[in-house]
Amino acid sequence: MNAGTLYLGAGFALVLTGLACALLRRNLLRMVLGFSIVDTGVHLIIASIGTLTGRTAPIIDDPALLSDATTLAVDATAVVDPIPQALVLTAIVIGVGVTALMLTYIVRLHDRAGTLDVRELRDLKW
Amino acid sequence: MIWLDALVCLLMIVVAVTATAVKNLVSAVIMVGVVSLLVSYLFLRMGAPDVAMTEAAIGAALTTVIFLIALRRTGEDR
Amino acid sequence: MTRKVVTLIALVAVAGLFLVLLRLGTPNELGTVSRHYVERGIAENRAANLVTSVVVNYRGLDTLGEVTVLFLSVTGAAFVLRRRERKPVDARASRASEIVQTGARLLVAPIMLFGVYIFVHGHLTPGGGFQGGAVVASGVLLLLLADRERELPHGLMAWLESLSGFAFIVAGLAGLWVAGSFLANRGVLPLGEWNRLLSAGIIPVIYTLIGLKVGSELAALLDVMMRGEAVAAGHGAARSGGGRRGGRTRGGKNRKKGGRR
Amino acid sequence: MNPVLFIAVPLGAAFLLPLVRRMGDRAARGLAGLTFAFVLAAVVAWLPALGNGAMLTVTTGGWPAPFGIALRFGLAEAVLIALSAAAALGSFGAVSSRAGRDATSGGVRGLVIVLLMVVGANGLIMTRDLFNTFVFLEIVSIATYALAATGDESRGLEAGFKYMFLGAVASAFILIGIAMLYRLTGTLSIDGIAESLMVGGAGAVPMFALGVVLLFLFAGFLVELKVFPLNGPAIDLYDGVSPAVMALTVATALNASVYAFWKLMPIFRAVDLTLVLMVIGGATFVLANLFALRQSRVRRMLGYSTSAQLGLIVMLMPLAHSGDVSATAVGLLLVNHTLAKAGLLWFAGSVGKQTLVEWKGVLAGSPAARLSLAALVLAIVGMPPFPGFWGKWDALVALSRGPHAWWIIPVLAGSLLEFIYYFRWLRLAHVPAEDAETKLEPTGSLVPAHAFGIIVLGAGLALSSRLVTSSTDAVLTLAGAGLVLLIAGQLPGRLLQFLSLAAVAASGWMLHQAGSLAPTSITGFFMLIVLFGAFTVVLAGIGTPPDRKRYHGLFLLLVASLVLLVDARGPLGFFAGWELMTWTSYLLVAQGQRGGRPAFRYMLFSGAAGFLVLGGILVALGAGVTTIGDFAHLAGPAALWTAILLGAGFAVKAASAGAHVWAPDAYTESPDLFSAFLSGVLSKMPLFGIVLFGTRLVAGADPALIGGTYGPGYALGWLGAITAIGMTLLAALQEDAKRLLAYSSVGQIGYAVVGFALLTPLGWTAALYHTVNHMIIKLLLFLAIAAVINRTGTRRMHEMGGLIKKMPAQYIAVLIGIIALSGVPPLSGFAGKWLIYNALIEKEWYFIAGVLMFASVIAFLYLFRLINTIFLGQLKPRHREVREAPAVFVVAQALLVFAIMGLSMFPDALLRVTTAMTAPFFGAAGVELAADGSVLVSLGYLNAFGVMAMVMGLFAVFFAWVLFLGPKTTKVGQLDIVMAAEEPPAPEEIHYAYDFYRPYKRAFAPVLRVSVERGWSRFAAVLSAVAEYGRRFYTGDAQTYLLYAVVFLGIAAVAVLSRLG
Repeated sequence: MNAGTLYLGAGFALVLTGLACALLRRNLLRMVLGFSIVDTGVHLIIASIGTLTGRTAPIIDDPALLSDATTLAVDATAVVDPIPQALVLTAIVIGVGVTALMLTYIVRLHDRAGTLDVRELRDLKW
Repeated sequence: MIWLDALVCLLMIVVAVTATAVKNLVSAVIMVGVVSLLVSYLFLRMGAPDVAMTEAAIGAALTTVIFLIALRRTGEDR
Repeated sequence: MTRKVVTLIALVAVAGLFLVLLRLGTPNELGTVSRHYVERGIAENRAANLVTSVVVNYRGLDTLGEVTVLFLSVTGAAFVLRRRERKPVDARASRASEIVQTGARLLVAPIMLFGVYIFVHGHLTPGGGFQGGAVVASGVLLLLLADRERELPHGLMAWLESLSGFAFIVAGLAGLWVAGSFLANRGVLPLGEWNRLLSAGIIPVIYTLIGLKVGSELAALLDVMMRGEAVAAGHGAARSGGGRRGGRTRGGKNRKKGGRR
Repeated sequence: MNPVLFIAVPLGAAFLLPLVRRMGDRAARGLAGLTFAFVLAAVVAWLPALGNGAMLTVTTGGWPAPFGIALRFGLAEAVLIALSAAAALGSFGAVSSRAGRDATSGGVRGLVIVLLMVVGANGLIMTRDLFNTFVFLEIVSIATYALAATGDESRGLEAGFKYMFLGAVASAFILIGIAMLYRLTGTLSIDGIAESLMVGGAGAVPMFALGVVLLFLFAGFLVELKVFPLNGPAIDLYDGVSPAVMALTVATALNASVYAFWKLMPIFRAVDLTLVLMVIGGATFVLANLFALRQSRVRRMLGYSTSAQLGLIVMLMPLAHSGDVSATAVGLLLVNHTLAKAGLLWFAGSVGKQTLVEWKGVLAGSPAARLSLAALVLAIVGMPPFPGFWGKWDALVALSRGPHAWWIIPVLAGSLLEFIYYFRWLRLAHVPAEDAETKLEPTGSLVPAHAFGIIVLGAGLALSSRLVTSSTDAVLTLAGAGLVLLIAGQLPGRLLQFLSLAAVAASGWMLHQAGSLAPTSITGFFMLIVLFGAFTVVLAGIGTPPDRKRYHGLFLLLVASLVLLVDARGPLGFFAGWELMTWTSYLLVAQGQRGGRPAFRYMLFSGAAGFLVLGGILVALGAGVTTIGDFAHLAGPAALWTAILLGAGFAVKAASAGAHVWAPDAYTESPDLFSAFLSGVLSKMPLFGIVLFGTRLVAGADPALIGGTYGPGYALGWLGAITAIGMTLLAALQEDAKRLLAYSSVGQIGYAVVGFALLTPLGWTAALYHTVNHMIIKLLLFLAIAAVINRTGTRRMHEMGGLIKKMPAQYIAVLIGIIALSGVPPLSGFAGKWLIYNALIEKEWYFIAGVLMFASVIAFLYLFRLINTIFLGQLKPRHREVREAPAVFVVAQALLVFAIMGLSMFPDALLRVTTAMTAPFFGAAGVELAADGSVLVSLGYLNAFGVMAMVMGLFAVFFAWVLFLGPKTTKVGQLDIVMAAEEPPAPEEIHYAYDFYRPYKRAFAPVLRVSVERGWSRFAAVLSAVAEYGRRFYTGDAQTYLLYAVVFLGIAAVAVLSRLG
């Protein structure tokens, strides 16, 4: 087992934990908390895709990492994959946006209905 | 080193599961924040310092704060 | 009961799917696209931080979208809360203790400077607009926590928020104008020398704009989420004597937060 | 110009808007409006250049894909962006009116979110990068979540939260899928991924794992597409959120998601998801339409409808991708849905009524709004000429020719269910003003709804160029004149009728020039029927113009559709004309004072008839037919099923017993003039269908199959016979003159059906003769009754009486009409019935012949009442001032009387035509015509002129005897109640003519009427109960919905992965 697979597995475990929380806990805030765990897990999953054991971060601040100083080419076996990192950055920011909006919704729902139980949130159905 | 990582992963999952089960919502929120911090450590280990910073600042800190605000405003923080 | 059983079965099924994916494992080599970024990235953008290169230039449209999502969430949150009555609820304290306030005031400036440092150096070191912006916002959070009656400089924030976002688009259009491609880097500004502050063409400019934008957005988000209550609490605290107890709660919370950081 | 500006410009405007807001609300609104207008104008200006399939790929960041994110801009993208900008402009317009100005709209924040919604949609439409797809998907989703908080807050919040909760988890699934796809292929470019999955083939990528990856992506996207079983929160969203917002989301978020899914099809193709998508889509289409039946809230109903239509699109998508169905057809369905649904939602939002009951009568006072709503409803149910019709037709034809022909059944079933709730809504909105509980007080502008109605109509008309035939000039003249008259409804009715007459005459001339009026061709024969009927009815209308302002235009549109139908050159032309006829006549029926409910029934049965006909046509098309002539080449089961389905459709449309329940009300409650046309001409159209297709099917059929006594026609024969006798019995029991004629009309069509069912040349000759004869007679009778109703103001016969003195011309008309109809010598009906009996006996269908003869006898019962109750007896005091119908009206009737007399004396003239028409298909002539005009059949001969002379002679003798030798008559004033030997005017119960056939009624009515009606209402109740039970699936619990999604993922995994091994 390499490190990447470990992170991947941990991410899946987080997603499952969060999903269980979102499916089973009746409190709206806890449901969103579950989503938050799912989201964190997904970040871990994405990032783990770019993991390559024994390589450094894709920040080329040392000329030693350059394979050719004139063309500024970098040794492709020296650094980890930057793409998943860029994706996770985006995903994290989007995640916090969604979470914030869900929480404002809950705050407002609580103002109006005075409850945080998802089962009482059933005016619209059928 | 991978054993340390494995340990962190295990700890992270235990904290996450506890967060879903714990009675007190404030503790639950904080635990999720801790999970984020642990994930942030893992990012650092993966060679992703950018992501680690972001996860720590936004995933762990900011998200926890807005959760706490929401808890406060719904009176669930007691 | 049936519901729990069904849920568990469904979760087990999802777990099974995850196991299949886990058996795939993670790759051992860079893919074609990331290999290109790694091998040619410095030459093409002169940004030492390849992630920044990807975020701001190669996948710049994603980042623009990401900034948009944040802007949208904040606007949406304000939109959702727009009808919240400002009723004086309980008499929780609006002020933390004197020490916390003074400390906060002292800390805000360095925190914000640190945030600016992070996003200005986004193309060289880890971190960038999002991380720096978050740090800036945490400074604002500190201010809000220390003195909840404090009105943030909304005018300044609005200008910052709007203009930084607009400037991001203008920078993108500059690329379209010069190089025929939206958000293009090459040709808009000189690329400069690798690993210098003034390098990587328009990337640091854009990342700085992102930092300002994200910082003001996140600050606005915190403001939006806290403000209604802050104002309401302000009404209450002036009249009732219940402030101290609330103050303790508040202080306790701060401690917890502090501990986590 | 670079298409990236469609993202950058609105985004820049959105960023600037909070600042511009400081210059005032007006400035902010102006900026937003200008931005939408800019995008719309730029895209529309670009459209022509993209028409030839040109495709533009632009880079971002300065790097080509896969290193940078590429955007693509082609015709599909341009159309979708145009729709999103137009909807934004429309929603902006709808909210800019006074309703939007209140605090709830959220001011500048609302505008910012709308702008960002457009940004997200445009990006989602154009991007060719998988992760970028996710980012833009999040933008449209979050914009939707945020906008959910408009309108009624607690409902909106609830709906928004549920939608957001499921959407957020769906996004997580999508992200997992994207990450894993990147892991498998090393790229994020959609085209790159698809290529690498395809090139790699089975070896390079582990198929099983790939299946799992795609499932996550797939499940996430299906949530966005609002398909069963993941559509719960989406439907709640429609219920809870302001309709103007939902109109915006339909045209932006929803369309963009659909298109994004479409772009991913090449990736999904790596694992065969065709069956899964078809099952989900088909189930969604049927179930969502079924559940919509039970909705009492208009918005929720529209939500189910959206889900249903999306289901249809999802069902067709994999076929479109594999090329089995043209992608254009699916695109048309999407465009049609967008325009119509956005329009309907704006409409619903502006009217502001929540429940169906509250809608009752709201539009009664505003004809323009009614017309607009009707157009939008017709568009969304896929009626021609709207784009949805063309999309559905192309898709269904393609299905019928491919391996998925059985999937036509759910499509047709769902479409019929869709008819029910949409036209019920329309009916309620049409309830006349006096029953209305509320009046239309729009809370928002109806302009956007009207505009989209016009756009969808224009788009449809542009597509209708496929229908060009030699009669196009005439159709265009009629339709153009119809549209003009619809707009110019305020002009005096007499003038409008005069213009209509001119249009009918002009189109007749054009058809003559085009050679479409040759009477011995099927087309020419029925075209003459249409033109003659239209001409007479409009001529009469100059005398007594209908008071409904939209009547005139609609009537011309109906005539146009009939011309189109009769001149159809292929199955498409026939079906398009048929459906056009259906909805134009539906709207005309609804023009009646109490036409709403009858029109609704009319539409349901006509819709069912239409789908049966379509089913028959599709069976034939699936067997390789392309033109109507090709129907002769059908053989085996295809021929049989075509015949059965077409026959069933035509039987329903002809109101055959069992399906007759729509007819009496529709005939009765229509505008009086239109009733004449309905009975005289429209009821002949199913007969036209029988002739048009029947001749071909007979010509191609095995002679042994149709030659014997008891062939496939025998059942149809009994259906016709039962209709004839049943309707005749019921006609006798009516108090309402129009209803009496209605039953009579339906019964008489039964005779014609029997004639056609014989499948012999004589039977067909007779039936065609009867068709023409019945048209003339029913026109005459209905016109006479219309004149009487117009003058007396009542339809109830016992409230009339003694009108012979006041309206002698009408008396003569009715007298001649009933003699001709009853089939006694000497008038024209005799020849028709004589021929039919001959044909029946020749075929040895003795029982049916007996039934028909019995029916003919009973017909006297009601015919006698018409003349007796209305014209004879005592004049009612209130009718003392009644005058004869206007001269023009009488002229029109004189034409008809003249025709009857001509036909009575020279039936051979018409028989020559009908024989010539049918002979080529049977290879034998039905009758022989002697030089002296005698009609020779195998069992005997008829010389009509001789009969006429003989009867006239006898009558002259009898008349002379009465006049000169009979008892002296006493002249008595009509109001002399003693000498008139009548009860004094009294409550209706003791009027001698009231409930005249009470004893018969007691004997027959329960058997005939009630049981059929009860059968249909039981059917409706069962349907309703199924819908009620089924919709409980949507419990309203956010967690349950999430559970459905997870369970769905599991089931889909089993379904897909089990086939991967």
